[in-house]
Amino acid sequence: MDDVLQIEPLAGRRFAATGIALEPAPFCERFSLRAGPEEVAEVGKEIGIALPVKPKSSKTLKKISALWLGPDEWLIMAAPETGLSAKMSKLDGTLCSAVDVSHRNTAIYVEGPNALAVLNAGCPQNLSLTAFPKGACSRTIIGKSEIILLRESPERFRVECWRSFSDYVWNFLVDAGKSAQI
Amino acid sequence: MLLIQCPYCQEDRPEIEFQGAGEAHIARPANIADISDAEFSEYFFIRDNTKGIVFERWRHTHGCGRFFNAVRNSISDKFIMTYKAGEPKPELTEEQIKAAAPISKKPAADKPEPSPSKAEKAK
Amino acid sequence: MSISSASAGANRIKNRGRLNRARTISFTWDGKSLNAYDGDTLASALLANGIHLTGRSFKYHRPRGILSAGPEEPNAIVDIARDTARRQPNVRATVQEVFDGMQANSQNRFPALIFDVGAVNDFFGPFIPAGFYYKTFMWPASFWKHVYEPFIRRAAGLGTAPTEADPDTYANRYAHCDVLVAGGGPAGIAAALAAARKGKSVILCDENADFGGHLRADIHAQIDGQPAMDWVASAVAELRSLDNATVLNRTTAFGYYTANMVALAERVTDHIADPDPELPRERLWQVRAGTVLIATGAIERHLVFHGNDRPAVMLASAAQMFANHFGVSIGKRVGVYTACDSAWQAAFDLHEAGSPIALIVDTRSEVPSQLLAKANDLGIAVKPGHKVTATSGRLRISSMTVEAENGHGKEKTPIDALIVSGGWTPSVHLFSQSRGRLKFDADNGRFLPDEVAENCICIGGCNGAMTLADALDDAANATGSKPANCEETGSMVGYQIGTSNGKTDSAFDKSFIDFQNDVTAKDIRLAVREGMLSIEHVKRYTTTGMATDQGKMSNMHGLAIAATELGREIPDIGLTTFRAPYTPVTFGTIINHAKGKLFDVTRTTPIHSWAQEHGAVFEDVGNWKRTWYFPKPGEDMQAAVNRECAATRNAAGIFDASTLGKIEVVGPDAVKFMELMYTNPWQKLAVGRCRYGIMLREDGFIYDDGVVGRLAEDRFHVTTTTGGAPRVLNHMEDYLQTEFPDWKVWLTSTSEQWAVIAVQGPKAREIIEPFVEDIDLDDMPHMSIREGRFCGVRTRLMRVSFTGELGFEINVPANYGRSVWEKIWERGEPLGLTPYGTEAMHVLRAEKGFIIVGQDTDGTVTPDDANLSWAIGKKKTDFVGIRGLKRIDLVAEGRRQLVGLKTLDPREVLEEGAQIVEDPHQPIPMKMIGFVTSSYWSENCGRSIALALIENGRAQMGEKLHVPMANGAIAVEVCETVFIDPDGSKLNG
Amino acid sequence: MRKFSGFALARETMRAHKGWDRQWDNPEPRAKYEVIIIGAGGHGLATAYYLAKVHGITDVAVLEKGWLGGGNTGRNTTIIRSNYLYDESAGIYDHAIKLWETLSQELNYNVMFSQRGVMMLAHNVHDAQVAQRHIHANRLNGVDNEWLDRDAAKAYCPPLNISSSLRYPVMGAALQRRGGVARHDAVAWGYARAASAMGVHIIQNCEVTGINQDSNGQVTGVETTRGSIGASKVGIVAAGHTSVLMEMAGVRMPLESFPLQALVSEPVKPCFPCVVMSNTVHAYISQSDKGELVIGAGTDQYTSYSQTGGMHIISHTLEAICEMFPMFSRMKMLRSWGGIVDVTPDRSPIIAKTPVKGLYVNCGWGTGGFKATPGSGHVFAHTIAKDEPHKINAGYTLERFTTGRLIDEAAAAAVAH
Repeated sequence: MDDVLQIEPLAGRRFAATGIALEPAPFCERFSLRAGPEEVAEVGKEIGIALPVKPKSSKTLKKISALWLGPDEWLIMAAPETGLSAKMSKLDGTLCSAVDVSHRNTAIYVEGPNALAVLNAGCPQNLSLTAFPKGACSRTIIGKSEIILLRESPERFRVECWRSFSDYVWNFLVDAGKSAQI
Repeated sequence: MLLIQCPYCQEDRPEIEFQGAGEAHIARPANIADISDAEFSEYFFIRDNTKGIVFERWRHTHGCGRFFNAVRNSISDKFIMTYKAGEPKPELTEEQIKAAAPISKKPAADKPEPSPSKAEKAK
Repeated sequence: MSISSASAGANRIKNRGRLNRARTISFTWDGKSLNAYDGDTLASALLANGIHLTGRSFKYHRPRGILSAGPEEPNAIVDIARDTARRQPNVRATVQEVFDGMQANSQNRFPALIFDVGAVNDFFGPFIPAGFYYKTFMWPASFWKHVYEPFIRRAAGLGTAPTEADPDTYANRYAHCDVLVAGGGPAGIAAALAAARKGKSVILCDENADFGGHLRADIHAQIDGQPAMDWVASAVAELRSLDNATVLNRTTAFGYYTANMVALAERVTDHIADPDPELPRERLWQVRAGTVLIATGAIERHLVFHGNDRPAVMLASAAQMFANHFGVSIGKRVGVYTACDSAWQAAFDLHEAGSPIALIVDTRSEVPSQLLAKANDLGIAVKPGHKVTATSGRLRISSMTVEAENGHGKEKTPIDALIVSGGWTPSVHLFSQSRGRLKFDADNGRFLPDEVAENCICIGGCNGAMTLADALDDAANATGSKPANCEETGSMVGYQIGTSNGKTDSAFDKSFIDFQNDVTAKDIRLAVREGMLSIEHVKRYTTTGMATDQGKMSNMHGLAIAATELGREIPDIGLTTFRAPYTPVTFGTIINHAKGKLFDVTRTTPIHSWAQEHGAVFEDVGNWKRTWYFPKPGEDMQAAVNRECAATRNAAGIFDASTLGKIEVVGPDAVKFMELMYTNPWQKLAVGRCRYGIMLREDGFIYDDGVVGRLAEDRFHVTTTTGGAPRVLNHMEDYLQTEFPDWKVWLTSTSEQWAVIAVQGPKAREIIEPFVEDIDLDDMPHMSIREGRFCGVRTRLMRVSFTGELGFEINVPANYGRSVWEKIWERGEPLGLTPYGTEAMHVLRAEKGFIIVGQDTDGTVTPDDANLSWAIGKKKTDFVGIRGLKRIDLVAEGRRQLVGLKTLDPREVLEEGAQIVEDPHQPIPMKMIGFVTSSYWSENCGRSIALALIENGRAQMGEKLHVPMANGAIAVEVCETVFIDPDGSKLNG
Repeated sequence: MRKFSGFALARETMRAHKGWDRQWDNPEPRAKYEVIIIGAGGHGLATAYYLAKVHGITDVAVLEKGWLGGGNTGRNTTIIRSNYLYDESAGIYDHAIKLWETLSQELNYNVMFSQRGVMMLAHNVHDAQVAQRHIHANRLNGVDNEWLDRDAAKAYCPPLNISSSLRYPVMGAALQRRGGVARHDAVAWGYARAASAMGVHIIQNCEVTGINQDSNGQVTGVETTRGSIGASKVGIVAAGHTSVLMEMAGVRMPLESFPLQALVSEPVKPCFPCVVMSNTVHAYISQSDKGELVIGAGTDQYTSYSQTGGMHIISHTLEAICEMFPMFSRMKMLRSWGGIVDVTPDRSPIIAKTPVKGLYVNCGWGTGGFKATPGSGHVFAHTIAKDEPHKINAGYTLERFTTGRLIDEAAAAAVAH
């Protein structure tokens, strides 16, 4: 049944205004990974990426990203061709929890010189480069939705959210994008 | 909007990332099935509700997701410290308590209300 | 210099003012077309056109003019419109900038500003002192609602609320900085520049269009060897050029909140004739600052004397601002009444700008000699140690009566404007909002910042600086820099508060303290006489300081008069509390983005679009949109639901259950954790099997329910109610993290990972069978779960039923949800498959007596009340709620228990929420023994069915009870909760 | 007590209103009273008034740490209604409404009770079910409450946005026509004046610092910033500060104190005829006689005695206001403030005797105490005078948190499925 299509919640949307462009990120595989401090090293070894243990930090290796979300929680993401699922299945015997959340989340790229202003229309965190440098990531809020924010470069952010919130988050970013010019 | 130091994220974060979770250091009785109605009421309903130093729980719901404890002055709303869940109730130093104390709002020392006769005379 | 006859008003002063006169702007005032210059406020434009009368006061409808040149304005409160929808009442004319096409109108007058029938209140003024309404309008009682209150309401209020939806947009910005400087006068600018030069991140804001604060009214001051306003311009330009500085004009710091959060309101387009429609009208800034430098300056006060409110009575500093900044003359024969040095300089400036000063009256008998000398040089008459005791002029002041302090030498001087100064009140509003403590400076009659509660420093006028040099010193001290050099001529020395001159004891006294609310000195005295000993009582009784200007000019006077009357010192009485906002803030700004579709999140499932395309009607459940029913053309809700229910029982129905909460519980202690969180026993649940779980709160009441499947020894697929998903997860995390942190189990929300398609009915298996791979349906009993593939997609297939029919819930990864649904639909439609919504789901489950948490339970229902005792693990020694359940009242006789109800007339459908009684003929209040929780027409039963919670319900099977309605009672019979297939044979299809 | 009337006003006008007396006395505290009431808010003053008026007990002192009426009485949005679900609630709130209806005349003080109707909006099926349950129960309890469909709701409150394109469209509303608003300060002042005239001492700037008991645990009086004051009966009616005061008598309470904020807009001409509440989108609004829109916001999520709260709480309520009434987006917030509300686990008050003999408590009104003021004072006075509850407050005990017999209005409106 290869005609069973995947439909991404924000498929086909685009937005650009002065200093800002929004774009849905392509589908990727995602796992919510939970492990205690004793198991972190072993878990990292199994999936081939040392898990970041510093708050608000992320690590990307061989196209697999690991985002620190909490002291025992990471979001592991990779493009479908990376074979992340296979790597994660190696964790079956390890004392940890790996749950596939590929379809739970979707993501939006927010890019441009006004990216910070657009995000700060609804995100109360300090997103200056000193407080939130490249590679920083955090679960936080935008408007009335929870998001995970990852700074890929000074002017490019990835905004992850749950799929049913994505329409709201997109609309919020568009509204903020229109009004961000000072 | 309060600014709350998350002991797990090791950073001050805005209140809207958090959920308040009530008074801290109220342990669920290990033998809960056997306690009396009065003890259950004490555990589940009765609260210190202190005016002054409060020990309270927060959850960094829209952050690291962790529950943790905080010490705050409930008059000034200033935090003295936060610490991880499971850590013992901290001893506070004089300085810590003083730093979070509210300042008196009154511009001058309290004086009693004059009696009517005195006020009348002053006219 | 002389007054020019420029096109933008006859009262423009030649070669004076900083406005660009190259272009004129056209606007209307009460329908009349007038001209102004770019940069004019409405106030300066009206004055330029010779208009002083701008409004009517709140209570007495007295004619009032422009009193100030800033946000403290109590009188010139007008209505500004761009078009019918973009209309704003209660705008301060002294702040609103004029733009081309602006429609400005006066308020609180009928039929016209110059002739207002409400002014009859002025005549009745003596009858209606402070608080009069508490003393009358009580008889006859019914008159309050129909006569008195409507009358009072009509008379009160200022402008008229908009009547159309606001078409404008608003924006928000959270910002962080090392230093926030609130106020762009000399102190604020100097401090911002010093901090920014040191590399700090700085935000500087000022409420006016132009930076400079009082320097804008000054044409003499020099800073760093250049005219002060040139220094301002270059400093602001430098700040704007720095990456680490943000400079915001037209931006008011209005609220100081906990932990150095300061709220700013930026007016983005209200001054623009033709704004870019994408631009927000206003922007809220929520700034979290390391340090806040409060540089909010000081506000000049008026003086209190009989008739001090006539149009063309104006603050001296305002007149100076109009002359020097706007190039507008306020009169041709100007009186001066002051207690402060600064008004003298204002008088000199006016005099030199072509507004001859008739007389300077100073309350002080000793005035600095250089001021007297300068007056003498200019040929201005002066009267130190005198006071103004009365004025005349109906729509504009025409004279003032002056007498000596001892009452001698009474003399009337004709004037066409009067400038006044009672000294300066430091603007400690923000500081006070930060909960800092104030101290009283008795020498200068003012409150000053004392101890700080937040990390802030007050600098300049709000900190008591009386000269430019003091202000610049403050800025330097606060930033650890060297102060700028300055030369100046002004000082703010001298004050008077509280004294009132004129008919102070007369009922006809018109010595106003609070202009907008028409509070006079005698009102304050009356309040004290009536026992209002606290300043808060005085404020509330007289309403002084409660108008839209929040008493910026009046508070000190009110306080001082009350103190005198009470025989106490001012600091003993204390100030009333300063509350945010500093100036009124538009609701739209505060809510900014959160309107329209951003008012709240709308959550939809992956199958939502299919339902939309098939005519679904949706209902709101929390943030979710759920399909309520699928009407076919011509069908009403009942017809659609009847059809959906029948089809599901007779063939099969398909239902989108994606909104159900799902939590994956994983880890070696998973089963231990499940034992704790749910009442049921879990140890023996085999892998691959499901169980209906009940979750309680610790108090023993039902909190949530759902089907739980065991995927592996250490992995559970837990479902929750739709609305309960977030709180259930939070509840679980709470116990896990804080009570049992050592348990090796983790919780992950998978609510949105899986789209859930329920296929229910006798043909369910036939419909889904061809799609199922790697799962043996023959080996799938009721209440089982399998992992495999469906339509080639990974699935968690559950055989469960909320309808009592043979049923499956097909979980597939959400992005495949719609495609899989369509595949099932394609195959099922010819077999009679019918999509159904939540309403049919409710009916189908009620026919089987299944509860819905939140409908058949309400937070006060125990498992036993809901006939669910069987779901409690009898051998368990602990679960959340185990103790709460045993409390006296929860095990008492007479609790309400869930039962079924049948109306004696099978066609009658009860109303949900209807109450149940034993005797429908008893008097009110009736003894209610329960209520209807669920009630439907059941097409499958061919009659109505209902569920109800009734006292001792289970013991009343077959009893006849009554449901009293407004038009008579309905008789009902208590019955079992299961209406269809009581032995469950259909489940096994 | 000098009688207030239009004639008296006219007479005083002739002499510049010089003849008005103090509305209440400002006495020095005596060494001993029969009853001490702690807290001179509406409930405390009403208690003192009814002690004197109904029970003839005039040897009463009302002690107030600040100025009378300065707590939640002067900080609330003054909504008055009685369309509660449970018999206990309907009992006390409707008792209060009946007293409200004649209060101005009884006190000879115009408290401006305005029965303009309280309309509670329903936005979804669940809301409508809850509203119907209330309406049916109210009818059988003799409390007026009626269902309005969407168009009738609009007709009753013309500014209401009933567009079906709203995020949470209005499905209808429950209307209590006898509900309304009153002038909060006048309630405190009116009771104070009437109580004072009967000999009750109202002692302001007098903070209670201790509660004295004899060796049998019987209350003997209080310690205050103005010295010891004796009494064998002490009633605590101190809203947010109940826990603090009860702690002085060694009683721990099932209470938490939260900041509750409210705000007013600038005054405008009459544009809003009734009171509208929506529990679903969190909007509570009416227009004062002065012309201000009076808007209630929610509580903050943490306990606090600071009388301030976060701006996001205010923003949340204004979002709902602008959604329901989009023309108000251009209105301006003039003033916002905070109060301290003490909340019980079931959100219903405690009006009862305590484990300490001679000590009585009236607390836990949460966000809705103003409406009950006369009824609360009336039954609390009875409880103190007779040392047993009135039948109306018999269920509002402290013990219910042990037995589990809660009066849980909030749970009954539980968020559904």
